[in-house]
Amino acid sequence: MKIATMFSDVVGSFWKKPATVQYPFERVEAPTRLRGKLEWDPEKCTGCSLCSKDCPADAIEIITIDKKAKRFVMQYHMDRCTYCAQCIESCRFSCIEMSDEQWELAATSKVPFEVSYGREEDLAEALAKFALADTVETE
Amino acid sequence: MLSEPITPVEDLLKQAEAILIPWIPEEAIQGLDDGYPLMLNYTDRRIKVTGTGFPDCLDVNVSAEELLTVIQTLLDNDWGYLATITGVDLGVEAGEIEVLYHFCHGTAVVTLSVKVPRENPVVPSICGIIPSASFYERELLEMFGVTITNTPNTDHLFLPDNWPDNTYPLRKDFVMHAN
Amino acid sequence: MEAIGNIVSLLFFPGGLFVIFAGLMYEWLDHKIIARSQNRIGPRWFQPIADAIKLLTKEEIVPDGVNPVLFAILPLIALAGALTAALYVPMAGLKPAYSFAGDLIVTVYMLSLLTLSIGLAGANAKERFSLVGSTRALTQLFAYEAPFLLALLGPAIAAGSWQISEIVAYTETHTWMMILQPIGFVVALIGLMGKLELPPFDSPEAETEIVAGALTEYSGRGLAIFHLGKGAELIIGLTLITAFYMGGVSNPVWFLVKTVGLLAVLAALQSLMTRLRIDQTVGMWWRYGALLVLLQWLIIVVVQLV
Amino acid sequence: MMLEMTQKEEKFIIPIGPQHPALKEPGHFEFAVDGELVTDATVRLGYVHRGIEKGAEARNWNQNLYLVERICGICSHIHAFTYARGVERLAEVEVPPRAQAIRVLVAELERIHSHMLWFGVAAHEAGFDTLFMFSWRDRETIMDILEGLTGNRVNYSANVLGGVKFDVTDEHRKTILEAVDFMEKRTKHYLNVVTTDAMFLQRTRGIGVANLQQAHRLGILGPTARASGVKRDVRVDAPYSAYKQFPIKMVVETAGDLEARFVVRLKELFESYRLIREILNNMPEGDLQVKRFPRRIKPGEVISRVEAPRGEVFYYIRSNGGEMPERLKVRTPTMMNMASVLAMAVGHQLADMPMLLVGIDPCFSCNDRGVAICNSKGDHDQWTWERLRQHGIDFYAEKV
Repeated sequence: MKIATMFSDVVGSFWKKPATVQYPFERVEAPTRLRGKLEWDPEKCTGCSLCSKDCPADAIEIITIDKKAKRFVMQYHMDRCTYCAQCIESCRFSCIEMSDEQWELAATSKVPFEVSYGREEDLAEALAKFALADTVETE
Repeated sequence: MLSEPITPVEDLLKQAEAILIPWIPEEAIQGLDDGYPLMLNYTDRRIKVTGTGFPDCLDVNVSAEELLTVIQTLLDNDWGYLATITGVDLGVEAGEIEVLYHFCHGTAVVTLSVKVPRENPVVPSICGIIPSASFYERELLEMFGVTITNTPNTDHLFLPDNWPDNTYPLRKDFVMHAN
Repeated sequence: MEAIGNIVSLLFFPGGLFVIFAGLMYEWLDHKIIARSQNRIGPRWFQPIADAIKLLTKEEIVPDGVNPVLFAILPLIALAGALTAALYVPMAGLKPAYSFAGDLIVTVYMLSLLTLSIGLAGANAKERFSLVGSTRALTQLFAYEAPFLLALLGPAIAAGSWQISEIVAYTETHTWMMILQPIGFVVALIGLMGKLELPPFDSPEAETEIVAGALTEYSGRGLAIFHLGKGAELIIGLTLITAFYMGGVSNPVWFLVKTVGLLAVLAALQSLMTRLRIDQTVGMWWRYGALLVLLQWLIIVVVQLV
Repeated sequence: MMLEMTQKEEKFIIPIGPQHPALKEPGHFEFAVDGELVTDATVRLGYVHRGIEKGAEARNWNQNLYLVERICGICSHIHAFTYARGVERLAEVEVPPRAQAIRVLVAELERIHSHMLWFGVAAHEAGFDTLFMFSWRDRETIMDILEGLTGNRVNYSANVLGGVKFDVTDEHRKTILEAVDFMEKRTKHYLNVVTTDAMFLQRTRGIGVANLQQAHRLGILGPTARASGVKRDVRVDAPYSAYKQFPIKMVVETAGDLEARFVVRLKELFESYRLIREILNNMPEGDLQVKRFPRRIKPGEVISRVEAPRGEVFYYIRSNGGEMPERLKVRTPTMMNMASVLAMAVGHQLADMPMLLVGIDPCFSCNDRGVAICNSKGDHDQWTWERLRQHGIDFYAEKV
């Protein structure tokens, strides 16, 4: 039976750097394997839609413009994404990647969370056909 | 503290079979060299090797009336502990609800399966033998609507108090709407 | 002229604004030291002020079933008690604004008004956590009050006066009382922790059991005023103990150094202890606290007779 | 006021939860007290019931892996592990040994972070915030490792059906070994604190005792049961996955009080450290995943049992040959341990209640799994997002 068993920790920590950081002013770097915002490469895609089928959160839509010409547009609902990376596993042609830099994803409206990927001309066509969200990000 | 050596799963299952022998149909045991039913490929549903034939499971079909006796026999012989009670709705066509009582002992699992009609599902409460089964029985009651005779507590466990009567979410005819 | 002087001493210094502001600063220091001893950064200096301002601007909700007059007036009584007490102590190392024979007793009881008000505020509410909290606060009050008062009377006996200014004049010119009366010092210090409901004596407001104890129903202004009162009590308690036991407070610099040093000790004690249950707190005070103080008194009496 | 209440209701009931500082997750407890003494206790669960068991019947095998991962926010890997193991057995797929080892490695890292988290919370409930802060600071080293290894701090999504997603590189191996050394040193220190600190022992020793007989009767599981002398640990009784090659020792205490629960969990950490070192030093070579995992699984049923940080997790999975499971039953350890709290509470001080509650390491999300949103009119459809949104808009429009 002792008292003050944490004494050495308490005294010692005055000489140590604090374990906490003041977040918005000071950032801890994210690891390289971090799963952030999804990125899609339209060049390799064959339109098999396995990513969309296996997505547990219904976050991916593959819109076919011309199947023979391999013209597809991906609509990515970032607000639904759970960042589980199953789409990367399901994709047999490795057209999906997840950024390790874009992870501070917060906004006051839902608009920035509707992301469309694709070649420029495909996007324009898809926009005309399916009335996609207003903000469109191009590759 | 060193752990004791693991009893081989065959031995555990043989013990279970020895205990449960009155409930295993004779045709299942006949024609076996060592009287070890697991070696047989069953077509009889009264005793079955689980689906793909995992060598660590023994399933025995019992009737609702026999259930308490079987469980008492298992416990009297000190075989395992109740892991959980699972309800499975076999669908409107089959018209049955299967209630599974899983007992674990080391690597082996014995499952007692009770099939009750969907219209009037009734099983006896096992709380008299295993008091901790009360939570499982409450869950079974609210999710499948299986009437459990003599269970000490029939209050809702998970569902809200204002949940409509006669609506059992885990039955197959309870449809969830997708977005 | 005298009227103006009175108003200044009541509203600004040493009562009123100064005590409130200093109390908030000491509270920040307390939080900061604890944070650093737990290897955290801790709050920035304006945090307690920001908290107080936020609470003061918030809408105050008066719950159903309470006596609204009592609900509104109790925080004021608590703060008024603490601010009145500030008038009789050598705040910031300067002479007390008012002084009369026996003002030590009045000061100590002014300080108890805070706990009494908190207890009443809890009993006034219908809420269960408040009721349990107020029961505990009052139980604890009866436990530490006697030993704490007796511990403060130790130096008074040595000085032969019950007037704070005279005791301080005595302690300034003699050896530090904490060396002459170590038991009294320890009891007074722990008594102050009990009075301020700091860990390990925070069971009246143990958040993991009874949310915020007696003050659960308070929000906005009432809570802010109670909070300010506690800050004021912290600084008054520190001043009294440094003045009595640590060789007096002859000027503002010494005052600052000694009180901050004492606060650091308090913070270290807080961070090393586990919260006691209320039965353990009461048992400890009556079994050890009271007995130790009586022992100290016995020693004082024997020494003085010899 | 107080007299009035006690006369009217006879019992003075202290409600704890659904929102209460002692509970980090929602659950509702009612303690009837006489002064400070608890005379009766009841519990109401289901506040985080999300319909996962039903939801699993409408998702395919792959999607369910991430659904079950979200059963619990702390032991997420364990649920995915149990599910994946069950489905792989059902599909008769052999997982490569390296993948098995990595799964167990992550599971043990998760056990460390879960036990440290519990340790901090328990210290906080006892009112010892310094211990809380330090144990959580040390827990961060494990969180950082998990983040570096898998990419996420929680919900690592390390598993896929038929293997794991990532490899453990030499660099990871080095950082993990360093962190494990540091943690071992710290754990020794904490074990010393909880077994010798007089102030802390006042709150733990002899409090909430459940002896062996009671433990059996109440069906307690996991470390809580092992603190009462129940020798039951799935990792030892029925070694699964890589635990066959890397066996583990069971930690059992007999006192059955809160102190024993602290000691069991902390001693288990030493076993985890040893196992992690062993795995890292003898990592089997090979693939990380099987080439192809079937999308449809032939009919059958399987039972999968895994030892989570809180006790045995039990999965019953039934397939009807389709892309989706026919039935997925999850039994989490908290469910059984919850009943033990109620039994242990009676006769203790109110101040001990948070400690007792936390002593079993409750996980309400694990416990409540669930169903659909309902309204009182008897309309039991699940609300769509649209409907929910419209409801919100109408609600506020009415208010203004």
